[in-house]
Amino acid sequence: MCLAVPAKIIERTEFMATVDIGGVTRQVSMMLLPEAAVGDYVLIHAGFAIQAIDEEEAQQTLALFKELEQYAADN
Amino acid sequence: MCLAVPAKIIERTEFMATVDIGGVTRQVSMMLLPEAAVGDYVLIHAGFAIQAIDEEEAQQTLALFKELEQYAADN
Amino acid sequence: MRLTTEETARAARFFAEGIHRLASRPVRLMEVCGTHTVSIFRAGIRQLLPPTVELVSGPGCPVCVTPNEYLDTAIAYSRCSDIIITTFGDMLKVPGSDSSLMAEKAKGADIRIVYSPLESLTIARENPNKKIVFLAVGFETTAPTAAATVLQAEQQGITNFFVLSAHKLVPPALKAILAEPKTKVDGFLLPGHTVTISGLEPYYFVTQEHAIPAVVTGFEALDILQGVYLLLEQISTGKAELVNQYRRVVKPEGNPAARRILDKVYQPDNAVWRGFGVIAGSGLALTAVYQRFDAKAALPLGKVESREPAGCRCGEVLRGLIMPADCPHFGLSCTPEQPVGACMVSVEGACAAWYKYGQGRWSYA
Amino acid sequence: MRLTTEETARAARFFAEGIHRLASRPVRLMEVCGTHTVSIFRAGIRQLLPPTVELVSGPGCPVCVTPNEYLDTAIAYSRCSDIIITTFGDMLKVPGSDSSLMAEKAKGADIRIVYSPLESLTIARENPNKKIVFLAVGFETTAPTAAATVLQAEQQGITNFFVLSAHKLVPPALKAILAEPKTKVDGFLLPGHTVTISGLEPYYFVTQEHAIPAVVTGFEALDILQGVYLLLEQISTGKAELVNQYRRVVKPEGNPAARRILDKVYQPDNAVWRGFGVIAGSGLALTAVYQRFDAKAALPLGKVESREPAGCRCGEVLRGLIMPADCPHFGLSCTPEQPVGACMVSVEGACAAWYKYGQGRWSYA
Amino acid sequence: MPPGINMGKDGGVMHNREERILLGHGSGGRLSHDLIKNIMLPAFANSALAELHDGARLAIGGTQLAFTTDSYVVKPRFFPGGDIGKLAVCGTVNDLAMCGARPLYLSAGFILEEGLPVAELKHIVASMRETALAAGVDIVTGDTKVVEKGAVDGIYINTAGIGIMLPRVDITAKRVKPGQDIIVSGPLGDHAVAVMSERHGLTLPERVISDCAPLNKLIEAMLAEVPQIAMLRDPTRGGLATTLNEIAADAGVGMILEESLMPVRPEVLAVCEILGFDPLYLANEGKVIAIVEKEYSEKVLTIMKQHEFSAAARIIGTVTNQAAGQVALRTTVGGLRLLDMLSGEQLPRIC
Amino acid sequence: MPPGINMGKDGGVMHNREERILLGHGSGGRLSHDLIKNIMLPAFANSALAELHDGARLAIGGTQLAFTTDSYVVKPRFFPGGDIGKLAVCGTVNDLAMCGARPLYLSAGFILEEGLPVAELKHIVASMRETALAAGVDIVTGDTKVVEKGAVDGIYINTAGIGIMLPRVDITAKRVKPGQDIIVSGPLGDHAVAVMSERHGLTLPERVISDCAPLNKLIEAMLAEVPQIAMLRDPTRGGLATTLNEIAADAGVGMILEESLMPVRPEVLAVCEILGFDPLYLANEGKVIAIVEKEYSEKVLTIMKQHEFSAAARIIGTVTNQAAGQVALRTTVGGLRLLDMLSGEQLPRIC
Ligand code: SF4
Ligand code: SF4
Ligand SMILES: [Mg+2]
Ligand SMILES: [Mg+2]
Ligand SMILES: [Mg+2]
Ligand SMILES: [Mg+2]
Ligand SMILES: [Mg+2]
Ligand SMILES: [Mg+2]
Ligand SMILES: [Mg+2]
Ligand SMILES: [Mg+2]
Ligand SMILES: [Mg+2]
Ligand SMILES: [Mg+2]
Repeated sequence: MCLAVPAKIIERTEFMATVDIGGVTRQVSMMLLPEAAVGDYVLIHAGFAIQAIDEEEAQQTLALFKELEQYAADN
Repeated sequence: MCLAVPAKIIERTEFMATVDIGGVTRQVSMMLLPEAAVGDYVLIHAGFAIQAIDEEEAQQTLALFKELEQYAADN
Repeated sequence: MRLTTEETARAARFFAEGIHRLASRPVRLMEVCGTHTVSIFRAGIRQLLPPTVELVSGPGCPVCVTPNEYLDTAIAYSRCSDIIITTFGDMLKVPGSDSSLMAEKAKGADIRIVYSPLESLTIARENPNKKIVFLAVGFETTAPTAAATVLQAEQQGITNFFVLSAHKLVPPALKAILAEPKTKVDGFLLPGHTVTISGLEPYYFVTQEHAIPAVVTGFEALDILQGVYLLLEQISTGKAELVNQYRRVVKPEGNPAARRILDKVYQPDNAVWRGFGVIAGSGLALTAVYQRFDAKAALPLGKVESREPAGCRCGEVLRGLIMPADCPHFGLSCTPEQPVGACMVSVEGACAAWYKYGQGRWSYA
Repeated sequence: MRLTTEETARAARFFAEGIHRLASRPVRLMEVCGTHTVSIFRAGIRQLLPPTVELVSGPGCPVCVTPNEYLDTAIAYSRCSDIIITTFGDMLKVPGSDSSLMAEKAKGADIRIVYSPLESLTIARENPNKKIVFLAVGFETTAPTAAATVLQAEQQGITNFFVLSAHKLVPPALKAILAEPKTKVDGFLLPGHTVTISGLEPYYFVTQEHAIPAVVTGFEALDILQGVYLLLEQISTGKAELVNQYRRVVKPEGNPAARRILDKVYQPDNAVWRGFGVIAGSGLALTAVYQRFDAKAALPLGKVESREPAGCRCGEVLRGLIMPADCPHFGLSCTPEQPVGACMVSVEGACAAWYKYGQGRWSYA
Repeated sequence: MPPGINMGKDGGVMHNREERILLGHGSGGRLSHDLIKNIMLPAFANSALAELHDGARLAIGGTQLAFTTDSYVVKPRFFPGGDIGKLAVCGTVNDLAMCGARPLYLSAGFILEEGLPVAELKHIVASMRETALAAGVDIVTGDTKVVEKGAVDGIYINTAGIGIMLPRVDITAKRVKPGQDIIVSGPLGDHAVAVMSERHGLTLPERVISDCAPLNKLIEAMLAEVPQIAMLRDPTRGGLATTLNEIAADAGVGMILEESLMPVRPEVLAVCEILGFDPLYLANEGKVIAIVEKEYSEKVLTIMKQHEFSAAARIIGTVTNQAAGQVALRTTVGGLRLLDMLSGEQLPRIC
Repeated sequence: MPPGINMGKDGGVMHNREERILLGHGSGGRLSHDLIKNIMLPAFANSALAELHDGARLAIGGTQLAFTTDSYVVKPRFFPGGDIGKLAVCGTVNDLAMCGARPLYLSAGFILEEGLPVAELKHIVASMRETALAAGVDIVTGDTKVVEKGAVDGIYINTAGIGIMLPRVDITAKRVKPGQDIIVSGPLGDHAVAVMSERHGLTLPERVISDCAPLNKLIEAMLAEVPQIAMLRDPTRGGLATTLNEIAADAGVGMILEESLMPVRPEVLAVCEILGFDPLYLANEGKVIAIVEKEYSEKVLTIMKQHEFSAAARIIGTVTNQAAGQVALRTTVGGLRLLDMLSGEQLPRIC
């Protein structure tokens, strides 16, 4: 339905940003996400940043998966 | 200056003719030589018939060359 | 921080075991989104589930639900010598009534694949004597990118850029599915990326009006396994709540900035969905102010004759009423190389995914 | 009736022997026409002549006498994306001030080689959005074909066909040659094909005003040998008459129908000849009625900067003042692959013919 | 039959009623195979061609030879890690090596577009020279055609190659048997990503370049030590998945690969996620798949790891006796998925 | 140095300051030679290539082989007397035969334009099959690439070929010596005229068709009876005149041809007169030039006249010890003219 990939903003102008996606860089439009700043993680779709990624939530999800993994390993 | 080849008219409409040039046929414009008829020999240049070839003169030239040839052979 | 392969495998095992434990009675879960369909197959998630848990694909493949009339119109435009079509790669192979964009391209049509709609504007500037028609397909996630592109075109004074809109909205389609008496769905994996834009609000009707549990889900294998797990948890406890599994991306309010741009350029419209017919308010049309960017208005075509492929059961597949393998064409007279319906061509098409990833062909050891 | 090879050889021998007999003192004969130049080399006629008979090339190579300014204008048109150039193949390789049509074609210019100017009209019809500029070069023989094409364009209502005229007339150039004190010509082989159109009348000044014998000559090897023979006959008897060797084609009155068409479309104009400068009344310009087909008037260009190649002695070659091998560039810094002047590129160019057919390189056994 | 749909059997392709060649016919996937099977094989019927190897194995006057050809049409013609000239030598050298031959001689056929800068041609020819030197082959015969502006896109190169078969080896799909290990020489997809990234506005870090390399010396070292190697193939167009499908079909075996062992660089994965591609279908130009009895695989890996072009070689799966002709991938989360042949080309997509 | 003129030494071409490839670089004439001499030979330096024969002569494992390649870009791809497929087989078969080899195996590399009708491809492939059968060669390896619409003009084909050297023969320019006879197998220019006439609005009678034919059986018959033949060459691009110039230069000899003996059909002559071409520079695709000691020429002619593709074979001149590297034509009227190499391509002209 909608492929989208996480990316880190490494440079920004008013409308555009250079983002890093797993080591690959690309220019994307920031029109749909005007507030995001250099260093932020954002989701990219069709050449646009469409949402900021919540670092804390991301870490929590990972932590949860790790914990579960621990749980599975223990049982 | 001006390559031109002799051709025989094998078909004619008001403005165009099909000519035979040593076995090869082509469409040429008759605008510059409106009078020529099927069977006539004409000179072709840049896709136009530009002059009628005088068969009698042509034969005479050939005959002359043949004669000279004879003359040279005799001497 | 990243998970190692082992950590991933073990977390997956945890969810799989939990799902087995919870799946005491048969359930039918619908993954609304085609990207979920593909992820499920690519990760081989079906093999981790008990036979009681059936995953059924929904209408979330924009290419699949686009009716032939749209494709035929795009093809008709592509045949005009002064028109350049820009399109996402997704559309190329999809059959219209009697051609496809790929076949037209092979015959000489100027059709350019773009990754972003913005590339259309560069092409428009480089080809001032041509008209650029962008095939604007996609759901809530993609429509704002097309809207932003229209605003850019306006701002840059580009007058040879046009949009052929087939954008669609997911909630009205879900409503249509739920209104169908034959529908049997016990839970929804909701499409994480459309909700990223729309926010949760438009989806509460699923849990509140229909009392069916729903989980907004991400696209990694573990996201999906967790989504299934969370659905089964609700089902086994008789709950019907809207849960957000994909919190790292999906905010309850969605992306209001994107919605403002969308609302500036587009307004809701009725739209035809393949297999559904017209669904009220499920499409997007350019607003009066941006009418001049509307290909259909600005570049009128003669009547385009369209018909849907006879015998194709895409419609039922898209509505979750049958599985692809239930179609008598599947894998026989319908394959990705010789497709009958759009669902066999689109990478996200349910039939294509079932075929490519071996459902019905691969005997799992 | 055709001559056998043997008959031809023996007739040639007759003329050759006659020429040897008549050529008691050194004479310089000018073959005005480039087609004669090429025929002379291709038939190896020079080897049949005694050292006392020198053949010198004249200005009858339309490509050679066309100045760089014309080529540079054609090149400037070829660089316009909405212009298609149609041209005889002769023009392609000729260097302008710093490019050639061939180099422009390699860079992407749309340049089409035509055999007949009429093909330009087909191209014009097939490319209604383009402007077709036909490079109208050539002497009296060719100019009527371009004029007839203009009339056809008018009749067919074609509005995207234009002519860039560099047509030239032979008699004014001959007058210029004869007006030059350094000129030393004892007899003229006159160009059979231009006279085919113009008739004999415009050439009587050669014999009557300058008392130099002249023979209108055909293009077969035997025609040329006979032409030389007929000149020597006159020279040896002190005559200066206009003789028509090419009677099978050339009628005294020429082709009045062709001249009528020519006069309808073109009017005499001053023209620049490479090596000569302006020769009054030696060119052809479109008449007021057909002005709209004139590329220069209809498709104005910015100033075209032109210069002639430094060190090239084409001008003197074309006026019969030096032989190609007298030019210090000849065969060294100037070859057909790396030409300095137009005379080294045109198939009928004197320098090209001397080079290609081995003058100065081949040691005749 | 639904109206407007071509159900024709011979190479019929989607909505292609007038039956025209599509890009997919050159993708190395199923359409390519149909074209070869339905048009080329019946016409040119002979036993050497029917092997459908990377090259033909021939006996001439008592000498065992391998013979192969490829045309190179890569766009852009200069890309990170190489150019069309380097590719034209590597590709043919590698195909000969995959037959179990030592490449000796190449031909080079150039088709040039009028207007091509001579400097580019020189650069490309210099690359060919360098690569031929590195591979130890001679370019002994050639041809150059020039076509009108617009009749070709800059420069295409064909190379054909002759090699002499190495002693004691028999590289053929028929020797692929259940239980054998499947080895790949390094990360997948580098070439495809290096070639296509710029076209899609993606900038790769400098270290990510095409893997384009001549593998003949590596292969010869492997075969010198382990002549028992059953099968070799370079996973070019269509990628690993398509190549293994071909082998599985020819050998009548199944294969199971491990996703967790699949070597793919993070940048390549990123490009795939952005454009919606699958790295297992991306072209490689300096990789080899080796299939070998388990008892020899450690020895093969040891040799491979000593060689610069295969330092990251690893076992990625095994040949099975299940589901003959099919290739499966065991996923990281423990699932199993079919790895089909490529169908049409991969196109960048948003969903 | 005059402004705007490129006097550069390496492949420099007329007013081509940015040094771009011109059509003339592919004409087979002097620009082609400069390109090969200045760019290809120095890069690929090796003794087999340096021979500049129609193919390379190689020894592999004790077997004497010939190896050659050509790309075929003919337009139109269907022409009176053949098509691009027939040409692609004949051309390479003939080049092998000219080396004194028996052609055995061909490769075929197709570059197809997206949108090419499959029916055309089938027709072309069927021609290749038929011609290969007639020539007795197998097409044993191949490759198919498909490029985007507009990136190639329909279809181009490369073939490379391997042959085994015939015993007791040594076909090489170095054996061309003064006093030898120059034989040509039949009328000149048929192929070029068949291919180009339509493009110029000229209609040929049905009997005038391309001479495109595989000559290997003829050549083998000639060499079986007269292994002493010094030199063979097919006068393709650049025609008879250019081919003889190459041989004369390589052999360091002169040549004198007789215009009266030059076989040219009247229709071919007519086309030449119309367009301003010289038939001695037109391409042939089924003709051979044989150079042989006078004592053997009758025997060679006898064999040739028995063969369908050379029934009109005749002696057209002799090798001389004068003017080394140059070729002259004694004209019908008794003059002598230099036959230079082709310079650039021949373009239709009006003067
Ligand atoms: S298998 Fe083919 S025909 Fe059947 S529903 Fe799917 S797309 Fe339609
Ligand atoms: S040889 Fe060259 S430089 Fe000299 S006159 Fe002739 S064209 Fe000019
Ligand atoms: Mg291979
Ligand atoms: Mg190959
Ligand atoms: Mg290969
Ligand atoms: Mg060649
Ligand atoms: Mg091009
Ligand atoms: Mg040859
Ligand atoms: Mg060859
Ligand atoms: Mg050849
Ligand atoms: Mg190949
Ligand atoms: Mg094309």
